[in-house]
Amino acid sequence: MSTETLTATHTHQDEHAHHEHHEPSFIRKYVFSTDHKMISKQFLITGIIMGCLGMLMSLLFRIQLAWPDESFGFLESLLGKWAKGGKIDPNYYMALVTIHGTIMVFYVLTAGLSGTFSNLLIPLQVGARDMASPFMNMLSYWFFFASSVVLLSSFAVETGPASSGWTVYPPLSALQKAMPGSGLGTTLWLVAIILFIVSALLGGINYIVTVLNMRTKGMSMNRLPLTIWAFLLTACLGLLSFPVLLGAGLFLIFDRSFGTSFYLSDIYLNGIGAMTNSGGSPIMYQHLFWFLGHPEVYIILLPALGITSEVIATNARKPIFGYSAMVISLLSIAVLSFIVWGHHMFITGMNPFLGTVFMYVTLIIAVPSAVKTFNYLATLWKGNIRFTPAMMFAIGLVSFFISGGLTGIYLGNAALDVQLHDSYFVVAHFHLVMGSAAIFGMFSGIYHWFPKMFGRMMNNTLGSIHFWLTFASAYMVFFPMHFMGLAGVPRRYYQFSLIPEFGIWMNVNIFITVSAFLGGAAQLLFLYNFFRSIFKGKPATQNPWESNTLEWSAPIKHLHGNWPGDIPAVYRGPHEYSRPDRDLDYFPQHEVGNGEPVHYEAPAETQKTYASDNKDSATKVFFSSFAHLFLLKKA
Amino acid sequence: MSSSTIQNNTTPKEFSPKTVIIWLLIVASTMLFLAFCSAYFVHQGDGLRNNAWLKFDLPFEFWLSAGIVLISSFFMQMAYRAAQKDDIYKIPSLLTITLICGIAFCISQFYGWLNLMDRGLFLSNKEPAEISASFVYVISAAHFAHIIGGLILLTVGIARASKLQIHKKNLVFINICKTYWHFLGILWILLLLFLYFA
Amino acid sequence: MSNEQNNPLSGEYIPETFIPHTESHGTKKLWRTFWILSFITIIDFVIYFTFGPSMARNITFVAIGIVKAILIVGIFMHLGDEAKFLRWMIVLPAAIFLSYLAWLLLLEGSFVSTY
Amino acid sequence: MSNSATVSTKTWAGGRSPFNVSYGKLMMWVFLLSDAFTFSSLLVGYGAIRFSYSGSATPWPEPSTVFNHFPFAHGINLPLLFVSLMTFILIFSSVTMVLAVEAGHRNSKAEVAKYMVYTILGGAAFLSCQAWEWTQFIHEGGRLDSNLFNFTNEAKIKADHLKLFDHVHWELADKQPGPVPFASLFFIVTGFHGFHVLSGVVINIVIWLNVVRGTYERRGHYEMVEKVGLYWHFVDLVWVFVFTFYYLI
Repeated sequence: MSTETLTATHTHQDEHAHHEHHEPSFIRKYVFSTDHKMISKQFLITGIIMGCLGMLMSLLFRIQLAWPDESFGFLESLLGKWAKGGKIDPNYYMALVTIHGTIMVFYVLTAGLSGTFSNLLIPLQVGARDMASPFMNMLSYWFFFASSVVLLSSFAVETGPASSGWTVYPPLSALQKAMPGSGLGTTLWLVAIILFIVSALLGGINYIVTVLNMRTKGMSMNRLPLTIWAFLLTACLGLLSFPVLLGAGLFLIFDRSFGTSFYLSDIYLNGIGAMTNSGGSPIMYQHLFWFLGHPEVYIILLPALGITSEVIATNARKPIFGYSAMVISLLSIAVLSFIVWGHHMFITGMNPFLGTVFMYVTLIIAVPSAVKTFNYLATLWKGNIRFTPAMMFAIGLVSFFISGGLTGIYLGNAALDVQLHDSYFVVAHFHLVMGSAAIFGMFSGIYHWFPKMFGRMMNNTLGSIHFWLTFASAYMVFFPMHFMGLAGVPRRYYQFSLIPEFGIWMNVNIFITVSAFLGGAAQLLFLYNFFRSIFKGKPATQNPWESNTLEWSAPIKHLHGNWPGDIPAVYRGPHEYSRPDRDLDYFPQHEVGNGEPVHYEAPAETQKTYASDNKDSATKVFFSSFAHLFLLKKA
Repeated sequence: MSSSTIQNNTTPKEFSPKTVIIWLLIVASTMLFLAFCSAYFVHQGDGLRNNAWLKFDLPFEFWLSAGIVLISSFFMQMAYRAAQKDDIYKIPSLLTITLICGIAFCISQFYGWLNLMDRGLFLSNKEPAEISASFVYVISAAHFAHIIGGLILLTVGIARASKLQIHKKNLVFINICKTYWHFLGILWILLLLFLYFA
Repeated sequence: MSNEQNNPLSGEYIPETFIPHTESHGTKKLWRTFWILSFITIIDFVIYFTFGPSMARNITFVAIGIVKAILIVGIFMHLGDEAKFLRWMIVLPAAIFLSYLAWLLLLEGSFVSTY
Repeated sequence: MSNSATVSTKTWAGGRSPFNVSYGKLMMWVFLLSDAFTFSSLLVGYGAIRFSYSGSATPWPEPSTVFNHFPFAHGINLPLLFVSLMTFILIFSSVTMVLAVEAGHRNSKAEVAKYMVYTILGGAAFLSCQAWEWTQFIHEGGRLDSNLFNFTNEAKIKADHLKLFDHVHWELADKQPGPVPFASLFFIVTGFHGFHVLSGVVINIVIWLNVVRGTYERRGHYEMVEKVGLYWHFVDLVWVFVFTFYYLI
């Protein structure tokens, strides 16, 4: 750890840099690539495709909600037998809701968001040649791909995809004949999710180990960009919560296919009679599911928050306000997310004592969330703000995080939840705080790191239009839902025109659907901008946003191994913008500075304890102290 | 290992930021208990006007606890003195005795609540007059929660003292322990007197 | 410190952190752990057949199980010899979150039995 | 924000592993942590179901009345003896594994190979024991989807054939069946553990082949043995808890 060893290592790095790589074949380079940058692009493009599909599904069921009694010819030509006479089949409606949720939660906002940016940024921002295990990284993508294929293939099944909601609660999911989607569709759903869990674990192990073990020289934990902190904690969350879903899924598979009764008991079925199962409890599934499900919410949100921190600091040209407060709030959100799952289950009939526990711990989450929000605002305060599309989306995230987060405090109250549970209030809450906010974080990241990924710039004007349309339409879609929910409109209902009491909401539903189509159209703009810019965008400079972090020190053209020479060492934190002693308003982490020599700080002498000549163990001191006290022993 | 490094590296830092934090905490929890006491007065005023205020004897266990807490404060002070005099090999045992006294205090409080319950006084009562009992529960439980924090602090203190990290030149932690523990003792006695006389 | 392990691309490399020890750690400690583990397992049986089923007995079994786990993880898996942070990184999440999950789900289970 | 460009070389300052372990070993640890959560979800689910049977009309069976058989000792009541044998086998294979790791530290190829063979044999023996126990359990009436303990043989055959409702079972056996989850949880928990042992044995065989072929000798270190060793001990660790929760409590 002395100066000599540090310098001695350079030789090996140089050897590597000059080592001739023969150009890999097309398949090795683009398909079964082990390069983290390519894998991140694969994740991103798969995520975008899945996102488009998820959004299309939402538009389909929004049509049904807005005009429940009318028929549309194009639906029949689009969906065939599932929209006979131009009206979506009720079972298919449920399937659309289910798969929309699954795709958005797992495939877009988990794999698409954290998979893309963890892969792209972790090695580049911590200064590593690649992930700890590039091979496992590749497997992670291909498990994800297989999982997507299996999930989508359930649309080709005669009885339709899984349709018991994205949480696939038993008994709807455990009884093969409960509804059409409960058959093969749910089986495929479970297979897809287990493949997804494998992918998430392979990825998560890689991310954690890369961040902990492979940081470049000088990249101490308090110099990590906040993105990396967020990805690290996200990976930890996934690593500890997905296995529990695996256990829950295993029980569910056995219940479905092998006649066990973990989640089933002798419930009475209309027309069939009492079931033969005994002893299980569906609430147990909900416990196990939400032990994953709640951390999953933060798996979605934390990367978006990390990206936002980075983008806001860069584009406000200010250090992020309260770096350590940001890290601590991320940490405490991560820890708290594991102990609050039961607030999804207040009205399931679980032990009321649990409800009390969960309510209190849930409300504590408001504290770190508020810390983050205030720090974002304080960073923006008096900043020299550059309104790039990435910045606008980041500010949009803060807005959604506030407006959606506040309703979370209402829903966290067990008493209020009795009224609000399973109503459109919940839909509005989670679509704002984890749907829109996380999607905005994802867009922000795409706009910000597009030059890094593809070496070209995206069109800023189109980006701004995309932002404003999406921002407005998101609020127009989700804000009215609060009022519907407060009035008691339940979610996942197929046809509100059958319930006269809900007739007053018909116009609101039409408004929401029209806004949703507006939002959908805005995404076409994004798709055009994205795919056009990959090939025809303006070529990017090496550091287009004048950012400090390490990834911009790598060449524009992607290299296997990221940096041509040595990995740059890091001399300062990631947010040193607008330093008064500098001409430029940024100071990259790897730049040595005003010509002063690099000084390797030797490890400090270990602190001498007062009685360091004492060789006794603490236990021994502890016990002998009693002898000393009773004067049996002289010091 | 030489004495010179000790003198150079460790300077007495008795008034460290951590001490300020503990004082702030003390102020904050004093405010909490003041709030309880004023709420008590308000309710008592209402209750006495409507003849709905139950007077009852405090359980004798609470007075026992007061005695225990006095004893523990004495040992705490001894531990602090030992640290001041650099009698470092006595600190762990003295702190342990303090801790045991603290645990005994907790047990005694627990029996005090059982005593109240035996007399049919519960945390939530149907009779409006019995709100005085609820107050006794809430106030003693809030104090109990503070004691738990103190016990954790003491455990850390014992661990540090066993590693010989508490000594004449490093009194910060034991100072914190001492301040907080004495505060808890005084607080309990004051609360008890308040409940007795009010 | 070498940066070699930062470089997974360079085929065969020796991580600098894995330096083969020339001296033996000694197998005595390992065998002793084995005998302790076996002995504790026998104690399990003795307790099982001497005391009737009770909550105290169950707690004893769990406590003994935890002792066994500590022995296996600490000595066989050498977690006791790893860096302090790694030790806590592995032990703490499991200890905290799993005991919380177990606590609440067992409460839930006994609640199911009462309604 | 110091003015001098300083590169620290402290533990967490980057450029080195803060724990002094290679990334591969750290990955194994992290994986084991997550695998521990999988097993715990199964065991906690078991616990919740079992607690929901407290005070029920069909009490949870005493383990010693169910697992009281031993090979070649037909009809003799030997409670929990066989499972104790399995436990000892697993502990023994664990100690041989750690001896192989220790030999790896000394770069002693022959010893590593020898101890790994012992470990593989121990794993295989454990799996065979489990297979025998499963067979015995099924023979006695344990089924994944029902609990046919106390049933006469004809009744068992009939029930298996007809897949009858549970209350019909009662009439057939003239006895009340035990809780169904007792049997299904046994198969799933021990089955998932057995699956881990099986994969551990397969991985061990692969690594052993590499040891014998001298791959690690050429590489200069036996870290791979250490990594599979971690996995193997983890399997043992899980068994400790399965044993405690399923057989003892």
